Amino acid sequence: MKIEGDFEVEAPRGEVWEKIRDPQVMGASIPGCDTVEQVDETSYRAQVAVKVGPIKARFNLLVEVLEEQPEHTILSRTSGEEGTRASVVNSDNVVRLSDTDSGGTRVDYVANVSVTGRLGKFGLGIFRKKADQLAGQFVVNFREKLGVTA
Amino acid sequence: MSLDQADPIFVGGTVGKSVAKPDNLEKVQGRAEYIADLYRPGMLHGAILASPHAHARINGYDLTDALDAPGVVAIITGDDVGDGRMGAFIKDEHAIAKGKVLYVGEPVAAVAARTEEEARQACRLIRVEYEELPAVLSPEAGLEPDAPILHEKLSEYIKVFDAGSEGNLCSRTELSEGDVDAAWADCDVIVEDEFTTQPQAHVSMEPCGALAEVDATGRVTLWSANQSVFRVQANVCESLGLPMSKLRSLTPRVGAGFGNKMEPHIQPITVALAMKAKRPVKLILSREEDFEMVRARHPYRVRMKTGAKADGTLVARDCEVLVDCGAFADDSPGVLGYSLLMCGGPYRIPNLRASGRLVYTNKLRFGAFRGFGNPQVLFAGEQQIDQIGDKLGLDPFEIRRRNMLQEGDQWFVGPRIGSNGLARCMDAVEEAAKGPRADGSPRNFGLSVTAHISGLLGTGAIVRMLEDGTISLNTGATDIGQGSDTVLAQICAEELKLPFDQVVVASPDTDGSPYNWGTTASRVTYTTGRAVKAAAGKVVEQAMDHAAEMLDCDVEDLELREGGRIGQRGSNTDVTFAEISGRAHWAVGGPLVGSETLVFDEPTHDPKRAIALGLPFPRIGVFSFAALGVDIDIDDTSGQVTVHEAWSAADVGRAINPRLVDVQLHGGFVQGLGYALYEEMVWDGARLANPSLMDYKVPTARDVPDAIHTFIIEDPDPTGPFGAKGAGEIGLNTVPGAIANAVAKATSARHTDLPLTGERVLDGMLGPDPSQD
Amino acid sequence: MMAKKVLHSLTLNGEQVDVATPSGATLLETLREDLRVLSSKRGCNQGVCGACTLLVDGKPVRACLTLTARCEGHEIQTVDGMGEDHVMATLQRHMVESGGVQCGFCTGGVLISARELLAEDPMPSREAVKTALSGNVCRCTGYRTIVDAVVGAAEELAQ
Amino acid sequence: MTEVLSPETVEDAVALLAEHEEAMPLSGGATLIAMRNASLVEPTHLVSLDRIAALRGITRTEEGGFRIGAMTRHCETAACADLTGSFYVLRRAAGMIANRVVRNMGTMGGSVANADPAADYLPALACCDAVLDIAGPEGRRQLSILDYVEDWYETALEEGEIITAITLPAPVEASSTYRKIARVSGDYATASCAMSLDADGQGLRVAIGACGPGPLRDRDGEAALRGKLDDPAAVAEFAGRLVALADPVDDVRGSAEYRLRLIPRLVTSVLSELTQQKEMA
Repeated sequence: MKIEGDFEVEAPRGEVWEKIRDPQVMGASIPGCDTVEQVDETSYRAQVAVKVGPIKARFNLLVEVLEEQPEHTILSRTSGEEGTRASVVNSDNVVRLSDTDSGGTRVDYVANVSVTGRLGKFGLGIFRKKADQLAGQFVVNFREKLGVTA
Repeated sequence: MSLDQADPIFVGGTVGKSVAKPDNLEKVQGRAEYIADLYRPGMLHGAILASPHAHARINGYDLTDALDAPGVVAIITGDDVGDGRMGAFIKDEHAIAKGKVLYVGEPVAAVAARTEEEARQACRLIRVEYEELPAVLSPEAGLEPDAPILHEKLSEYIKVFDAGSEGNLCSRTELSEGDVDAAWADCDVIVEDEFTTQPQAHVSMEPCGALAEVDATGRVTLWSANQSVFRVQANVCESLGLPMSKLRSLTPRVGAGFGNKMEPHIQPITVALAMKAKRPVKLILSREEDFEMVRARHPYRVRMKTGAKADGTLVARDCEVLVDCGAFADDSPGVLGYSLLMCGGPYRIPNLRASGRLVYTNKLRFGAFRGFGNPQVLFAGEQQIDQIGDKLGLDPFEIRRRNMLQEGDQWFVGPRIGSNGLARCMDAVEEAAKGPRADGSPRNFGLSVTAHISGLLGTGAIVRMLEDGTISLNTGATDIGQGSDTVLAQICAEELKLPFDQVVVASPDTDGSPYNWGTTASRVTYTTGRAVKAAAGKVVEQAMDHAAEMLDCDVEDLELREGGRIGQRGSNTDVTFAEISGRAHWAVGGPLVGSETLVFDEPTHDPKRAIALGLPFPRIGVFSFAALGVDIDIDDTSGQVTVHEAWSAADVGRAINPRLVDVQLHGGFVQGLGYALYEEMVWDGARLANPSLMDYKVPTARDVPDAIHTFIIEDPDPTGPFGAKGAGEIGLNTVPGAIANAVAKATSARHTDLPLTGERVLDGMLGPDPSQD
Repeated sequence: MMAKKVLHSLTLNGEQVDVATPSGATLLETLREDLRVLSSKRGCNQGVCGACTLLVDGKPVRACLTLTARCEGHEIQTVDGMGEDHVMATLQRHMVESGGVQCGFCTGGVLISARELLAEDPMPSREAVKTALSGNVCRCTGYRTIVDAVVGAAEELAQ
Repeated sequence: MTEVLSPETVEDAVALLAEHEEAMPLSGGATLIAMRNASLVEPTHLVSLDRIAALRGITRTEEGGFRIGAMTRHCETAACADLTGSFYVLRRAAGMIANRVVRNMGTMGGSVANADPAADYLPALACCDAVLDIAGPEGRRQLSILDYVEDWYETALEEGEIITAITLPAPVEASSTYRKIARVSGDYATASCAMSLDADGQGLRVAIGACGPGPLRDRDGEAALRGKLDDPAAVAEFAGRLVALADPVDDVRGSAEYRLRLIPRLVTSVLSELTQQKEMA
């Protein structure tokens, strides 16, 4: 499942880059994320709770930065599983930053997400909608961390 | 009156009568035992841990927590199975993932525990260390020069034919007759298109399952839902490295197959679990697992070009297919080869070329499914015949009649055609479908015709006359519900001139039954029926010898009479089978046993007329023929197609049991209807997105028209038992092509992609851009 | 430790049955694993296929979606225990004779749905039969012979 | 393992839900038990609502509308001959849910609580201007069906609350129906349309199902359309407003584009069906 989108923030690229590379900021922006633990320079662990109607899941995720071009591009991989509850999630992510005409930053993101196991049998469409919804929530939270709104 | 006191249903019964299947009784009473209904003393329940990855190396397992879980007795992984590999054409498959996983859903470990719930819970505690690898998710991607390779040791695998395997290319087949490239110049009309077909799930109502038990000597008894106890035996023994004599394979009642249960599913895993647990283990798949880890119909990409003269005479066809194999070869090389053999349809096409490639991908294995590659190519071919007819102003019947194969013609690359009732099939459909609907409105009519083989490989029959003169018939053929036990008993009874109910059919048992390749390829009535008829004939001969001695006359003067008697011609004196059998058992000669084995051995390929490379079936079978007409409605709002009326005619040589043939035609039509209109397995990346009956829909009673008319055409095959040919698959083949032709007529839009969903048909009617509505 | 079991008192095919079954078990699990009543089949465990259909207080329900704990005080009937029911016996005979039985895995559920239909509507149209059976998936017959059997049984019973 | 609790009053049910953290209310079971069988939900306790008499039955309200107990089975709704005119849409929707056997099990309260965007009741209830009666730890409250669905599978129902009844307001003089596009009989909707046409032929209420998180209803659009039902351009404009409200998914039942394409076609076709019915009558 491919999730893609973009958003703009009224903050310079350097600052946005710094926040995107800061696990604590990312953790606080990801909806449902309650703990973040830096593993090393390029990876961190996070626990994320997801709820779709009556279905609740809690994933232990490992986020690894595979490649980066400072202030421009990050390639990362998110992998994890749902404790002993039989779902596995993997995601290959690309985030690109660029300047906007008004001096802000445009963020483009693409994630190729796969969920298998018990939650992997759930309908395709709702996953996508849920992912879009979470992405929207992330943008709101992230902007807040940057101290900008809208 | 309760059922037990009902009028006897099995009165008499010979060839051509619609005898009710004896197993119907226990089925309507809820007493039939399927694999899930078997219990053994001390039996454990199994569950499977499936791979979450499409392609990954397995670097290790941690079973500590799972082994400590409540009720767990044994766990197996790839470490518990040797290097053995199984496969019908290419031996590429371990009993359970070993070293690598090749698709999401592939069994990685299995647990035996006291209850199914405990086994399932314990599976969640197994830790597998994976190293993910890039995945191949389409045949096109698999053929890229830098594609990840699924089977690194492909060149070392045992192959039963010249497969041409290389890289991710599992097999390739090339067939040709005449000079296709030169022939286009002779054509006045040429049509060319690319067609795609979707993966379809079998959805046998019974999910796959198995029960294995090991005796004190280490010998295994294995019950399973299957279409061949012998293929089960071979696959388990190959994959686990067991001598075949160490495994007895049996079958309870089977809740249908359609190809899904022909080759292995979880039998090897169940046996390995039982051997490790030293207790009987039963493993029954959930519906979701049955979707994800068994097999399905192949998606095809078909590039087809057909040319004809101005009078409609077909001149040339070129057909190239690209087939998604999934992770293991299974029956796929056979499906590819067969679809190419059939891609010309039942027509005279002097210049015909067919080539195809089968490519490994990181999806579940695709394999045998009713039709076996024929529906995919027919969807393309039958539309092109209509397109040519349209261009030349020839109606669908006319263009087909001008080109159909005639008596004495050979099929593409050379097989003999024993009998050909195609013309009569078309006549029946045309006659019944002519004119407008009852309300005077015009029909949206579509036609498709087809041929299908019945034959292939080894089979046998043992007919034993019991002391009282009744008969025990043992063939090893699994009745999967379609009624082959009934048909074979009818053939046996007919040959012995006995009432149907005096023949009992033994359940398949590798210990006691003669070899039978399987209930597949529309073959049991034809192939096993031949063996049964011959074996019964031998019992008659033996009985005649006894009777001659008992009546003190020459065998030539004797006749077999109805009801198990042999008498002297022109005289009332006779002896009964009971008298003969008693004599044989206790006094002279020994018990009467007739046996026959045979393998279909007429060559497929005639090297004088065709070039063939990588032909997986060197000896294939005899040909049945069929025609299907449909009259459809299209909902203006949604574009959804419904069938208003249908006419299905099939030449089955001789209908041993007309009602059972009729049900095959109805059942095949409805399964084909789902395939044509909405059934589709959808992948989201590497994950099957609709592995449940909530999301994957098959036709219900309300989706099927009442007016499906069937016509059984009998053009006896000279080699078939009483002239019979197969009927199991042919009723499905034609459905997508006939409906596509009707849609084209109703909407003026040709569709090259299956299924013909409301969405596609509406797009065809309105154009793909909604803003233009 | 075995899963916690709860004792339930059920009425099954007219007989009182006491059964210990895991708490939260479905009727399908209780019947099959604890009582070895096997005529209800597990075809999907999602309530879609209809192979587990049985009667509770004369109404067809999915055994796989019914909790055993909710069945106390209700009358459960399964196809294996209904041979004495004249309507069921007639339906069974027509299914045998019409060719409505192929693999048989769906057959018990089909008969249960048909039995209730004839209780509601003794002379159903073919359309009504199809509607009543639309929750019983059959992959073998194409439905035609099943509808024939139900209509045939209704006609015989009406005489 | 799930423990099954069977309270006999709404208050006890609410208390039990509050007491056990992983408890879930169980109505008919047609969806929830299927989800549990698939391990999608793993409640420690199921609070069964089937012994609560107050949740059963369809009764007339003083205003001339109906109170439908949350535990009313789909088959009861489908067979309720009193649901006529503008409420016929509800009967019709009930009769199209899944199949006869599942209709014997599933309940209106359970279906509404589950809030599946492709299920049949929500658009039908939206077309009826239904109100939900809700009980929870904070007491009882009422909520318009139009304010109920907040996002995909997310509703205004708070943790620990249950739906006790669905109330239909006083009926209006109208004829109504429900049309569903689905792959096969009994499938969830690819798209659906609940519509009621006033007896005077002037006003229309329309709710579209399966094209967004909840049913699509545009009351301003309906007001603007009033009296212009025989003007195809006005109807098309109204349908366009519904399309603009839609946020359909791409799934195995159809693409988002297909669903968008179906909305105006459903509106036109169902309107013409109701208009013809009126002319025949």
